[in-house]
Amino acid sequence: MTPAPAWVVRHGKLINEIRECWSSLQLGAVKTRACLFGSRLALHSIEFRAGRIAAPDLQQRIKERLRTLVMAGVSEVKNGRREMSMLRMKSPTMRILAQTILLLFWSALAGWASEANGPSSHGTNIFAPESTPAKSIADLSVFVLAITGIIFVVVFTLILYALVKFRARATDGGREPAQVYGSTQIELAWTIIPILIVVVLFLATARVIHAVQDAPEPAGAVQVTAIGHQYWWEFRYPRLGIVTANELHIPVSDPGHPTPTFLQLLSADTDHSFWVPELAGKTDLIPNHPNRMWMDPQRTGIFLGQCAQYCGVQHAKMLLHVSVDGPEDFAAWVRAQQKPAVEDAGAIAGRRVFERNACMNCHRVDGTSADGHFGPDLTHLMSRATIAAGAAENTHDNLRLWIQDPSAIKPGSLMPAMKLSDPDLDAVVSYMETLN
Amino acid sequence: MTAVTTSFPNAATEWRLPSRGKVAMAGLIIAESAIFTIFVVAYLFYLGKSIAGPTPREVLETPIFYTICLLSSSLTIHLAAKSLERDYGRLFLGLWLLTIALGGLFLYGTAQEWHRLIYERGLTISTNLFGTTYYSLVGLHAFHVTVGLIMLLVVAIFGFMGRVGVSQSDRVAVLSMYWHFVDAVWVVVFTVVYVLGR
Amino acid sequence: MASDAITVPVGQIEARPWVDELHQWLTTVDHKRLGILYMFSALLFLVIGGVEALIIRIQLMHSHNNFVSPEVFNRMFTMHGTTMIFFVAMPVLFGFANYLIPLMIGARDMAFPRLNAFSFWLSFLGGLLLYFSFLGGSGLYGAGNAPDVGWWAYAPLGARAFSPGHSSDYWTLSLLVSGFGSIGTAINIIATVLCMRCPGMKLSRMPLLAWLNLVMGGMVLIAITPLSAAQIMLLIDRYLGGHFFDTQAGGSAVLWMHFFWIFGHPEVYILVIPAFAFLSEIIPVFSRKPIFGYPVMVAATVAIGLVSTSVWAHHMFTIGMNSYANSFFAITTMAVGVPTGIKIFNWIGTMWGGKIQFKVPMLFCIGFLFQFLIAGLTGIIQSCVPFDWQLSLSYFVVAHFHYVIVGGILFAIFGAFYYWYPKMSGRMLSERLGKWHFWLFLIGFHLTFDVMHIPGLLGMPRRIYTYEPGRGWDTLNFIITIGAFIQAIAILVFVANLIISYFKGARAGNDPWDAWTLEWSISSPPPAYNFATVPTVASRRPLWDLKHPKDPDSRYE
Amino acid sequence: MATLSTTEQLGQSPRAPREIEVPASTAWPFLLALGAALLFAGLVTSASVSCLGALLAVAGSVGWFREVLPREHEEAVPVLPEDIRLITDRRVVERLPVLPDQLRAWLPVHSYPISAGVKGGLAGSVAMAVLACTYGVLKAGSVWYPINLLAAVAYRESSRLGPAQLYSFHADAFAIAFVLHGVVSIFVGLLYGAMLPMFPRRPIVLGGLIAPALWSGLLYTILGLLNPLLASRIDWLWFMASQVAFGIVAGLVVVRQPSFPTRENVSFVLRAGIEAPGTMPPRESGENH
Repeated sequence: MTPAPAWVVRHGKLINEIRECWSSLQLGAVKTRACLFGSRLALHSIEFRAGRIAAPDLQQRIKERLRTLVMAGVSEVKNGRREMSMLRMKSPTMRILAQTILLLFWSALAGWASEANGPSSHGTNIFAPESTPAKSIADLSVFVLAITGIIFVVVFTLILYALVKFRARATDGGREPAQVYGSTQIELAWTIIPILIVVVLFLATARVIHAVQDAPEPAGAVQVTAIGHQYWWEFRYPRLGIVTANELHIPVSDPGHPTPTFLQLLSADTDHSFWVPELAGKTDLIPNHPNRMWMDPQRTGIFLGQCAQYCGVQHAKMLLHVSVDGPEDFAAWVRAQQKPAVEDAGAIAGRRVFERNACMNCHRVDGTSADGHFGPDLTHLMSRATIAAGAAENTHDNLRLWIQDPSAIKPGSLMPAMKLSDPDLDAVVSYMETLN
Repeated sequence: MTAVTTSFPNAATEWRLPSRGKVAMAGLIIAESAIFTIFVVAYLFYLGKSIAGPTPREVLETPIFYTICLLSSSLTIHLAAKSLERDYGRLFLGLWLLTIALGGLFLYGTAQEWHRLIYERGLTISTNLFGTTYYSLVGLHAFHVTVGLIMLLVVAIFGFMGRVGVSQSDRVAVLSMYWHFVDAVWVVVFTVVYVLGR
Repeated sequence: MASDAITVPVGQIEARPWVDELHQWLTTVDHKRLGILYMFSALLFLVIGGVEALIIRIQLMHSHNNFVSPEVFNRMFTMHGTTMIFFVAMPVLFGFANYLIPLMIGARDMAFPRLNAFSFWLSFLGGLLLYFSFLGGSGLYGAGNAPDVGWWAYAPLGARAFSPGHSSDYWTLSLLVSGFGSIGTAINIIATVLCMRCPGMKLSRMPLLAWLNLVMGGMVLIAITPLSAAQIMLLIDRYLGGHFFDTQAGGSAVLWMHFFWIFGHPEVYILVIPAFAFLSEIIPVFSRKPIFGYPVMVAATVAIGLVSTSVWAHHMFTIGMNSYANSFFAITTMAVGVPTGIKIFNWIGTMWGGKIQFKVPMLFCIGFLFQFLIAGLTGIIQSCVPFDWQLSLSYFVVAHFHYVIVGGILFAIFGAFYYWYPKMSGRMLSERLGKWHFWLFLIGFHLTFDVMHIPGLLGMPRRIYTYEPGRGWDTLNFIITIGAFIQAIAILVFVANLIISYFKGARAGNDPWDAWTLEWSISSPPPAYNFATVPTVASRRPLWDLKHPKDPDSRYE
Repeated sequence: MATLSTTEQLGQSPRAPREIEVPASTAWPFLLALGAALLFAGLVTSASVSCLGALLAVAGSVGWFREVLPREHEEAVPVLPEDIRLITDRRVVERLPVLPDQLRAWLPVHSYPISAGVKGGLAGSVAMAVLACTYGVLKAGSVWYPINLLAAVAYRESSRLGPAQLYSFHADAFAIAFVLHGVVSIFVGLLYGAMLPMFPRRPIVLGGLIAPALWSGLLYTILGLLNPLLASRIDWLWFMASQVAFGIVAGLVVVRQPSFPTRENVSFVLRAGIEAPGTMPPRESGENH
């Protein structure tokens, strides 16, 4: 496979085009990669995401363009396969092997495509950093990968050379090779060279450790206290008097006037870990052991992440959602969050149900008797796009299902099934829907 | 081809290897030291971190007498092992019993202290972090003393039956290594709990 | 009586009723039989742990899969990790150590044959106790639960408050029990190597396998015991109401992490050093040269042993240690790479200028070299603390340590099976099936664990039972699952090879590989007493001296 | 083909005994292990299991005790005749061309003692420091300028120094730069000592040209990450010159050291370059020949 076949080159161009198209959508690079595989499933998920774009005509246009692009990709892959099979594989083993290689090649290409994806990415790729800590980590990573890559190539070649050059041959005629015991010189050499490499690596590492970890907190920084609970996140803004859950809103940081966000990390129960790969490395939330981390995203958008430290049954669905807002958007969001809960006369029945049942033991709604702290604060529930720590979208049906039977969405969640009668359930859901 | 009949030169005129009993006991002692190290580290780490009382300063009394008992038992067991090597059977038995008595006295001291702490001071293993770490560390040591005493007793019984002679002196020496270790650990535990910890 | 028995050829066992046979195995104190028992129990648990791995992989095959519930998934990865480390890797390595060390140093048995039996049974019963949790987990018979707190059971998840019932107790107790067994075996190995060598077998003439296992034994003594101590503390917490790891009463979750990894990191070296030992025996024989730089190999092993006791916190770079602690553990971790690199280079030096024969044992060793190289480099990558803030707890780490344990240690173990099976059974393993096994496993391995690095780079955390679609993880996970199944097929080929060759394999003779260490100087399988007369050696390769009487090694050492 | 018997070859005495005592099989260790396991299992099942376990453990201990005391219980196993073949088809062993009379070898045949590398490294470090300081005086007017720059590799405070402070003396920066320079120089000197015998004809080319070029090239690519301060102010010409000075001086010093043959496995003291009389015991010819 030394010279890349023509179809691979063509396909590469196609990838670029798809990527650009997606940049305009500001959706994840991961989609691009999904397209690469030409899978129908990916197409569905693209359509699903595109469905969430506001303007219908734009949506339609993008959809169409993507569809043609993806279809072109699929046919490219098919053509490619045909080309490959024309290489006249002699045995099925060889064919399987070739396909395996092809598959690996694709995944490598895919990894590269998403790595190179640059400014439009909102996925969880650690090579698409959007904030200073993540960027300095990515820079260091490239450096370390280069050094280890060189070591790999050198040693790999040495082994391969030894295997080929010194293989036993039929012409050896039962002779033993010369018996060499060792060589102090060369052993000294391959002790010292690694030591020097280690020194270089260490100096580079220590520099970045210090830069990220010991960064001083500027006066204008936004302070957030993030508290890990079993399977959801609580965010408190002590200076702004805001309490919210699961979806962290932070301001974008202009390099000219940096407004970084400093997080104080606490845990209410077990260990968790805060990880939004494109904004910063992960830091654990450990009971009795407050931690600190910071980020200064330089682009607006929604960044994904999730709990990285195993914390119990539903560790998988403890998703994180960081919304980086422009200065005005952030100020507006802060104002909205600081308001007390909306009192809607139409939903008074639902509010009664809420206050009569166990809901109020765990949840808090500002201005009512509900003042629990075990579950998320619901005062501005409707301002959040998802419920159950990102496990489901915040829609009427999902809310209803969640209250009725949480395990249908998130088995093992600590929210109990409320077993409400249908009218009560409807009333509570419509009450929830007023809490914006 | 012909049969080759060269044999090795006599490489080892004198081939001496360490005693496996002593090597094994040394291994066990290393392993036990690691266990004790972890407990000591936990004790030191949690010093002064208890949320509620009582604190070590309030309740602990330094067991000087019992410490002297335990440490001097190291001497007696050493002399006992030496006298067995030289085949002084009666002297061995006497010193051996003295060792048991001293060890027993130490254990009694620990029991008495625990009794006082539990019933007079209300400090149990679940009271606070100090209680947890204190009873664990001292208890772990007391457990080792107990195991040692049981083994010493077994030897004593066999001694009375006249079955412990010079031929067993290696085994007795290995046992005495264990007892020395238990004593040495007490020095550490004592320093940590009664000196540094207060 | 003696004259009757003397006519019975070695290796042929009289037909006995199976109860007799079983009694023989239960009461044996023979190091060879115990070694085989260790390997059998390891293979049994390997299959069980493998099935758990497959369940994990099926569940993760695509997003939002519902093959198993999250509870079951969590039990599976906990049990898979615990089983593979404590009841597969350690027993099989102890088994080889048990079987080979006395044969290689010219001893008739281990230093303490009965302690040996005791240690094996403790370890094995510990494993049974762990698996009994499936039946008796919550303390209520018939409604059991296996542990589900992960193989490191971080506090406070392992405390009563978050893990009610008895499932975590099973984990604690079984590791405690088998840990005592491991300590017994380690003491035995050390005493055997130091005190049972045949005349002339100075420390500087010992086969490297004996040397490396000596270091391994020493590491077990200082690494397994902190785990046992921590388990005792956890039991005190769970049964007596102690507060060691009770964060509500001021206890520290971080202390548990430290205690666990003070054990956990050296554990990796406890597993990999015997694997190094296999390579150091197999590569010279199939390269037809002595090991390159014997003293340096010993020194490097000891150095690894020493340095590896001060690197544990590199598993904890994300817990918020201060920058000095992070830097310290970064440099010590990188430093381990130096002696490890020396070993890899010395194996290359051994092959350099040799006449390499590509028999199956050697194939597995070559696989080890390549994969361990990559594993080492990804290890260096993760020792760069900031990079590790991204990689830690992600699938990249999962790929990395499977690269070490499967790509490294397991490959070495397979090589050892192919190399020493003739000695143990008197029959050769089939080369043809062996090559199938090797290539299938190699392909499956790379398909699984090469690809597994990528989801880690794309932000996929470990230990999640499901994931959202559209994160770009689906296809990769699908490929990983396919690879896992190919590996499973390869293991089946291996087991089939073990069984078929036992009955139909070619007769091995005492020295099928034209090797140089003492175990090949006695019949296969060896008689109960190993050596009719205790041998005397004058060099590191006593059989070379015998085979080349005009040019013995002893003249040069 | 010859068939050899191990009894003749490996043993001191050609006569093997007819019977050999091996430790007797015993069930007590198993019983003790079972007891101990049950003792613990009782914690998660019921107290009665623990009681049974304790009982078994005591029985096992007593049984085991009686098994080994006063004498270990052994049983005699008859010695079986073995058919042992210890021969090789590969009877010819190739020789290294450099050592036709030797079967085993340590390579290279001649080598410098380790101390030669250390000496070379120290000499080179002085040469390099002199050149670097000359540069400091000539270009920046201060000896301390290059030292402060070097210290910034590892020292946070130095990297924060303002332009004016860079030219004055800082004791801490000096200490760090001194140690750093010394340690790295010794290591590189060692490397030269190790590598030079492998390129026997042109030691100076390696030390004076190839190695500095490689080293500078490597540093050029990574300096920005390693030492941003130095990277922003470096004068590559002078930098290369100092590297070459180091290489040539170190190479010359190493080459001028006496080398010794590695044919015999030389003792550590000799390799370390300690040549006091009596440090090398004469080889015991009786043992190995």
